Amino acid sequence: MARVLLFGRLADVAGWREREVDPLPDSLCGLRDLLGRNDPLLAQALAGRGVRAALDQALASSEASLAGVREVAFMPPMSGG
Amino acid sequence: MARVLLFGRLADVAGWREREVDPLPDSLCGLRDLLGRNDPLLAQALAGRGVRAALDQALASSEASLAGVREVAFMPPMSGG
Amino acid sequence: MIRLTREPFDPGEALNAFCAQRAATGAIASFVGLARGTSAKGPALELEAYPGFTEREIEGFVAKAVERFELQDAEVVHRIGPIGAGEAIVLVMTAARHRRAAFEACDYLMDYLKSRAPLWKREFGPDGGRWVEPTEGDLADLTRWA
Amino acid sequence: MIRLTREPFDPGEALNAFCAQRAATGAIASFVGLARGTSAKGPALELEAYPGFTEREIEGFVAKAVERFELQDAEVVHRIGPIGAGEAIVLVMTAARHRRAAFEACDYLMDYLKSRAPLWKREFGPDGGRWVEPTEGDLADLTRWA
Repeated sequence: MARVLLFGRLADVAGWREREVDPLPDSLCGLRDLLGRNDPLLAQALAGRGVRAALDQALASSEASLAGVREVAFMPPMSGG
Repeated sequence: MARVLLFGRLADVAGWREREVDPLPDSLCGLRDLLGRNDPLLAQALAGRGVRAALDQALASSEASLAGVREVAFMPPMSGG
Repeated sequence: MIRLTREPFDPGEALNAFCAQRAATGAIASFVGLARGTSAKGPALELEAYPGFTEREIEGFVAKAVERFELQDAEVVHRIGPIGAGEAIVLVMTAARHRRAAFEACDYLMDYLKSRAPLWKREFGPDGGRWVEPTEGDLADLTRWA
Repeated sequence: MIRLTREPFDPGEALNAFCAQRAATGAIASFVGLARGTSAKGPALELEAYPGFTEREIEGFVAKAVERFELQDAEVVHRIGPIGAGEAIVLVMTAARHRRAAFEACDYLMDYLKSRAPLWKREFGPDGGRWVEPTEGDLADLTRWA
């Protein structure tokens, strides 16, 4: 089980910002597929250019394993300042 | 007659900052020569690299005429900030 | 070196504190980003952070800037949450022995914050909110430091 | 746009005043030059100006920077007379719609003040006073804007 967080535009598209996912798929790809299964707009947004993921608050590649992970964050392109 | 001003290092070398000169020579060159006549160190300093002159508070070339000028300033290389 | 705040902050007060007691510092560069005016009522924009992660990522980047530009110090203050028109969004300050390093590091940190720091900005206009993404210009700016 | 002062000034207060009421401004860059520590007693340095001429020359240069970088505003505060260690010597602030112009104009104005503004700086060390002239680096900096 893990907490999934969406930020910025992704949360607006999904209509939620935080959700428990149980059981957690084995990989980040699998989690993306699961989250987008009933929400084609979110699926599209998660596949968008510049979307990055963090696993337990560390940036991860899209092929990363989710074994033992407690928190997954999906982050659209960043813009501060 | 005109007021002659020296700034920065030039005033230190000359031992004065301000002096009335009467009669005023015709040209800036002539004034330089006059000021340096009895003060070889000032003569050398006035001929130094980067020394500029202002006539009545406007930057002037070294050949400028002094006709009608009331204030002449000699300025060594500038450094603010 | 990094402070996120939901409340308005005072850039001048922060600058004076940063300037204080620096016997070896000659140069302090700083940058203030202000929320531009808007025709809509309410906040001009809103910034979202990923609490914990955002601070650590920025902190790590500030440390990289300190090393790269041999800074004596650097500090970032960043608003999060809703921000009114005219209010300061961000303040970056860099201290160095000479001005070139201070300027370049401040510029570098702003380029980073604009397109690489985990912050998400929504601007409110007459037509509602719009999430801002780094512009082509912001991305081109980043390549200056590669 | 230019203020010469014999008294210490407060950079933070000046920055806040400069930031106030700018609905169209997104970016404010600034630079503070501080007098470095010295082992001698008394002031760390002393700045001489040519009253009237100095203000007009700097004012003219600030106007050039405003035009060249399409600034919304720019301001220079410069100390003259004796200055103690740790005190602010100069503050330059530039306001623009975007950060690149604000940064570049601030950098440009500082390069100018270091080697082209009618000011003469004497630093006091253990061996007494020494008139400062622009370094090779200062002159090289100037060529960046030619």
